[in-house]
Amino acid sequence: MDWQAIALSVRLALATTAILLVVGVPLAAWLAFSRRRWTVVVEAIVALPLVLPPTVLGFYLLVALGDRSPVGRWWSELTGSPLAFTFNGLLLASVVYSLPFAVQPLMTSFAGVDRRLLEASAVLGRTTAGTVLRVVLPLSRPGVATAAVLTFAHTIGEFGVVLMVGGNIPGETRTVAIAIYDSVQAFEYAAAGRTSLVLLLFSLVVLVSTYALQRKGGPAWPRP
Amino acid sequence: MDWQAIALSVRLALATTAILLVVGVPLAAWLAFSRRRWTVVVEAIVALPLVLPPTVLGFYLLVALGDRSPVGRWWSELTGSPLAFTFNGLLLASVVYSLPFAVQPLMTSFAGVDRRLLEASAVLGRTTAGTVLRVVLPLSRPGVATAAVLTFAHTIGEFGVVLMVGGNIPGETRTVAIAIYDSVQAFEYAAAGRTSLVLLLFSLVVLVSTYALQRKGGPAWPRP
Amino acid sequence: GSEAAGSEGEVRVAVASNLKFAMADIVAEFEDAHPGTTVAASYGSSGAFVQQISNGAPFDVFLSADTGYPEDLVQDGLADTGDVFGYAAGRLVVWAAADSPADPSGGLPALADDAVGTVAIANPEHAPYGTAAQAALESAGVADDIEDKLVLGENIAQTAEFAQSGNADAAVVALSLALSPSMSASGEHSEVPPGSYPRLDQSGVVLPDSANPGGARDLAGFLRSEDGQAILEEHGFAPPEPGEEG
Amino acid sequence: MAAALNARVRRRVLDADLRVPLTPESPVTVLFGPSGSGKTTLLRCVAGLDRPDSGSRVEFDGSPWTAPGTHLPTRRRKVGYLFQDHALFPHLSVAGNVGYGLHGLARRERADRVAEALSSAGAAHLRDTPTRRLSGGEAQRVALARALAPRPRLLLLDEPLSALDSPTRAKLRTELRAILLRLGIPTVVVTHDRVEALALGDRIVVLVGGRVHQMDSVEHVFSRPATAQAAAAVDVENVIPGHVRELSEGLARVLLGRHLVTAVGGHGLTPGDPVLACIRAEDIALETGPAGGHAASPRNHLPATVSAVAPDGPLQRVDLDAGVPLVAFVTRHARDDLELVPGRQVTAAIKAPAVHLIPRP
Amino acid sequence: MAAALNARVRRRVLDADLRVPLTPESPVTVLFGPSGSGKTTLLRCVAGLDRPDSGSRVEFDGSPWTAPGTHLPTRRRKVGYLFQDHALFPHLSVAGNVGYGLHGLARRERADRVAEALSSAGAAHLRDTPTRRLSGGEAQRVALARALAPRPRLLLLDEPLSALDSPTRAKLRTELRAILLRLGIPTVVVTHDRVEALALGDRIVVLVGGRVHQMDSVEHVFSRPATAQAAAAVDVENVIPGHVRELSEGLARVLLGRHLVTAVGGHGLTPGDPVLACIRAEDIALETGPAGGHAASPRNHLPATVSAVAPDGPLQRVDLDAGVPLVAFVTRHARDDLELVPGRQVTAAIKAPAVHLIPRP
Ligand SMILES: Nc1ncnc2c1ncn2[C@@H]1O[C@H](COP(=O)(O)OP(=O)(O)OP(=O)(O)O)[C@@H](O)[C@H]1O
Ligand SMILES: Nc1ncnc2c1ncn2[C@@H]1O[C@H](COP(=O)(O)OP(=O)(O)OP(=O)(O)O)[C@@H](O)[C@H]1O
Ligand code: MOO
Ligand SMILES: [Mg+2]
Ligand SMILES: [Mg+2]
Repeated sequence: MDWQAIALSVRLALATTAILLVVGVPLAAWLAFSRRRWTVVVEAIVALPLVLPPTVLGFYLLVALGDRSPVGRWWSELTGSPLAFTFNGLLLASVVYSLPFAVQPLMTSFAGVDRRLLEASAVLGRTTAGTVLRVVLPLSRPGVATAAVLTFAHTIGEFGVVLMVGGNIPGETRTVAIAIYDSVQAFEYAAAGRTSLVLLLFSLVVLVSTYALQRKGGPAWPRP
Repeated sequence: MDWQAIALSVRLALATTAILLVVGVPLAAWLAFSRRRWTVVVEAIVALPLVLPPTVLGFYLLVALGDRSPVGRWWSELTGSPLAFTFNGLLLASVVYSLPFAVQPLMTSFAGVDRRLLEASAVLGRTTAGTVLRVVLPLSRPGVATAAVLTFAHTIGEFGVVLMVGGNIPGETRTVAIAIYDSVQAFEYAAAGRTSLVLLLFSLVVLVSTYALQRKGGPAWPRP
Repeated sequence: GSEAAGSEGEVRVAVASNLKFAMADIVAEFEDAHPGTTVAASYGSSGAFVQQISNGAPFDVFLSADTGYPEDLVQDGLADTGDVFGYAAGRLVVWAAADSPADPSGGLPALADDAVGTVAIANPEHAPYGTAAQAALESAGVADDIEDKLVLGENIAQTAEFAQSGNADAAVVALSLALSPSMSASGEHSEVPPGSYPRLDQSGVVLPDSANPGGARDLAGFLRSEDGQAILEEHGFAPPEPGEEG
Repeated sequence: MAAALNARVRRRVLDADLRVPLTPESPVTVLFGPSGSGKTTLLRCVAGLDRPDSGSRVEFDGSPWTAPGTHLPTRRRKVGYLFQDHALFPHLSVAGNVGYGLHGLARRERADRVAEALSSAGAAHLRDTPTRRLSGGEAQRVALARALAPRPRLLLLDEPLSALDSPTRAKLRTELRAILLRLGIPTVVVTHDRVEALALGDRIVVLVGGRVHQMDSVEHVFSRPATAQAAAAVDVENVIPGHVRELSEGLARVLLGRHLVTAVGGHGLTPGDPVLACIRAEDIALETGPAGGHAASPRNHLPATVSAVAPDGPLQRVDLDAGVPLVAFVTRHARDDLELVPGRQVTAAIKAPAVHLIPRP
Repeated sequence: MAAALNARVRRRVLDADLRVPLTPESPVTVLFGPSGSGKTTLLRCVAGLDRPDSGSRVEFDGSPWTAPGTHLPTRRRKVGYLFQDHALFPHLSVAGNVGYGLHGLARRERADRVAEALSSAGAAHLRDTPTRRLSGGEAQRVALARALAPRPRLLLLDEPLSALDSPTRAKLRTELRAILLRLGIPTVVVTHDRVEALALGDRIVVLVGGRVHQMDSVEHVFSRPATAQAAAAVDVENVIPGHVRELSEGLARVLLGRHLVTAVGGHGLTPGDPVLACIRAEDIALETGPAGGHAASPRNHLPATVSAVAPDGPLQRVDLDAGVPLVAFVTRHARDDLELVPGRQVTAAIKAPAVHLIPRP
């Protein structure tokens, strides 16, 4: 069992989820509450990374992160290490690729918050940001859970982008998804099966706990 | 430009989205409204396909659908054609893989519908199914849009599962994602770029229209 | 040689992706020579094709990137030994982009140079070109020196992309790729001495469930014909091991 | 045994035992009680929206709705429910809301019933207003129409007219009562308004702290509350502690402060018992001259000093000091005629039947 | 120019022009009008929650809140708003709701202010109740506390007591008025209840069909409505069409049916003008004997027949036929003394100042 790869994947998924919640909340709030017409275009653009095959997206990211691109050079000069084939590069790629999975559910949830509560908050002197933090977010717990779950699970399973940007370096960019893939490619079905099972069980535990936590005190169907 | 592949992808994405809405709505409703504790486990299981790398999931699906598996054989005997390496097999695989993208946003949206409206519907003599159809669904338009958008976009871009289950057969299972991937693999960057651009623009149009439609008469931030 | 009547229709070929550049020319000439027959080529990794064929993929011919995969199929009873045919052997090169600090003319040993940061090879665990590259590095005595510089591509094309995009300073890839218009325009290559790694023999197999066995055999025959071999050589392949034919 | 809604419901604060007769000629039961006394909870349990604690039982016209091991789903109870907060479907039109419960009817008939229900609820003009734009009172009327439209077996109305202005309210309550009588739909209606209770109700149930304190005719409950809590709930203005002095011939003489006051009744009391004397403010007449002539029943006359006069709706509220504090309602006419100003000496005349005694623990 | 809230607001049905003085000694303005007349819309525009149409203007104490090119965001207006449907934050505790607007205060002070506001709103006992479990009336009180807690510059209360039982309501309105006077917070309060308007308001604005029909002292508006619509809104029981016959010395003689009735006033009228005579039911006294003696002002005596008697809250409503239909309110006492039953002949006595004339178009 490639425990190193599993640990790396979990680290990547947690970091991606954390970053996407931090980045996703303001973005989703802006999309949900802006009255401007063209926000629908931004909404659509957020979903666009999904449309490209992951390896192709990964290829473009690879080009964007490489030393020949301004971004890659700027990062290299800043930190002394390249972005491609490093954990940071992987993280960046995962964040870009999973963006829609975080932003979409957040936005849906935010938009569903009762307008009157937003008005009540404004009357009581809170700014939009304060209202999002104190009213919108707490009332969007199911949406936050969905965003976190989709991001986490998707990053664990992500393969194409990671492969392209990461270069399969053990301990640095060799995630469990790649490890399993390699096993399958090498016809080591038993090993692949074992690792998959561990991954599935672990994820099941994470997901069940997230949902159970989120459900506490949540709504339930009226007995009809 | 591989128009055949584009058409195939669009067909696949539309069919997957349609099927997932039909299948996802009852499933999401059940998950959102059931009071049983173990529904969280089902919720988590729905998200599990995400955790496996797509090619690996594709591999397992291939084994499950291939002519050595009972399912594959049963289907073959029933319809006279195999499931794997056909459009139908691709569709089935896409449905499984995109399930969480449809079910999660639907569930979040459903759970957010004001309980009192569900009670009002029950008092007025409607069954749970009737209530879901007449009250929950119409009030969950943003969630339905999100589910549709994520499913559609994800299916367009899906690559690993499709490659594995479909086998890259032109006209039958060669989707545009695979076509672009092939171009990149063959270093035909200009062709890949062109096809990607067409795909992105087309998707942008689809997504923007979906959002614009969904937003009509939707909520907006109170001017604070 | 088979009856002309059997060669009508479509031939579905599963083609290892490293053969892609040669395949277009092969298909064109083959179709010219066999009017009424069309070739539908699916590209992918050889390993994935084996898995798909094991599960009933409707291919007529499988052109693998090595000899092992077709033999696996034979062993699993999914193909007949007699239907396996060698058609070419791959050649290994060191490739670097024009602006790379690496100098490909120095061959593998030059990759140990400190100026070279990252070297891409295909994954030796399952990609034949990766295994060959690993062996060649060992023969050159630099395997340990550059172990920390290695990044692994999933297949040989991806390996090339690492170097081509400037993220890896050099890559050990197939000559067939290095000769492609895009790579030859953007960088230099030098061939790794053929003796320093095990032969990269590539064989194909005509599949027993083929819907068009005639066309399939015609294509296999064409690949081994003089015309076919000329095209393969032009694209960087060596001739197959003599006597491989069953 | 006559048809009835029997409910023995325990849930949270609620511990109520109730038997509402189902008679088409007197269909309306008013549920009255302070905020938080469990009125909504009771209605919800009857509708099956809340599941009461075990041991509870709801039975409608002989068939059990809630019983040990039985819970008829809400949708099969065929009740009409007006929610305290309306709960209109925001995505449906007004007509869509009202017609929502009319599945199974032909399209034409449905449209007729929607129109009929809307006009019954004074909401015919709202037919085409977008539901989200309805004002508070408009939404309430649409909600009433929605509850009426399917002609339910039982109507549960939680403050159906509270958001309306008084002319509209007065008009609607008359019309509502006429409709309920015409259709003979048994109805339980929560209201906080005495006028409404009187105008709508055939009987009234007083719920305080989750318990039923009294059930009787509306007038009776307002003038003769059964318990101190019921007296407070129906807002009896004068509740004065005292002691029974004498009992004779259906009359009781009670000491309130320094006055001996005669009351009709007093069954079950013995001299010395502590009691509460309940007197409605409108039952205290003020006089400045000598006591009037043709009194039909024994009258108490208490000398008192006016301490304050203030308008109270159509009436004038007069606060009096008669040893014990008293509140009287008089008309503006009387105020002017008697020249009621603070400090003025008056006589408070209270008929014996207007003094209602409640045993005090 | 004294401090004032000036609002000229046009939006949807609303087309109102309003000037509310901001005087700490008489802080409360009641907004009165039928359901759908635009009361909520007006409050929302003042709070900045709705943006009125161009040409509108809201100015508070000299500073423009809404004006061409200006729109002070709601959160900077520092108003307190009680929403008609409460809009409590379901995820916060009762204390969290009430303290929500108290950012910037120290923790201790915040807790004190929350406690104070809760007790002002009669909700101190609800401090630890989960917000989702509050009953309708409980939620209303918490919403009131939330609006009060930050001591806003201006309070806008949309039916703050409508969901309460009458004892609680009576208690709260006295306390609320005391608090508003003590803190001197200018307040606009929507109510449908006449008693509440009287008890709370220093002045009243009558809004009908989106337009301001009258603004005056509460008593004045209820007895002397300016327009026919205002009369309907304040539910004047008797509005009788007639014609002016004579005018002399501040008195008008008006023909109502076959009766000549004397009214005080009549400025701006000339003989022959069609008018509406408004008479509050409680201003019609019923007599059976000869006319009383010490009348302070001219009195009209109309012979009439009782057609119906029914309880109406603390009063008895007596329907009369005096050629024109009349409604009178009398006490139970008077009903008994006069033996009022249908068919009985009585005299309706109406003082001249109680007859209020409105020109009829
Ligand atoms: N889930 C709950 N758990 C505990 N107490 C509850 C719960 N739900 C409601 N209550 C309490 O039960 C009491 C009765 O509530 P209910 O809504 O029945 O009152 P009500 O008589 O309808 O009052 P109102 O006239 O204010 O609407 C309230 O004090 C309320 O706080
Ligand atoms: N967006 C809108 N477009 C058109 N009309 C509207 C809109 N919103 C509200 N209205 C109408 O404006 C009128 C005034 O509504 P408002 O809520 O101000 O009434 P209100 O005086 O508060 O009534 P209530 O006492 O019933 O609460 C109503 O008839 C309502 O239907
Ligand atoms: O064509 Mo390969 O087997 O992926 O290097
Ligand atoms: Mg209630
Ligand atoms: Mg309103």
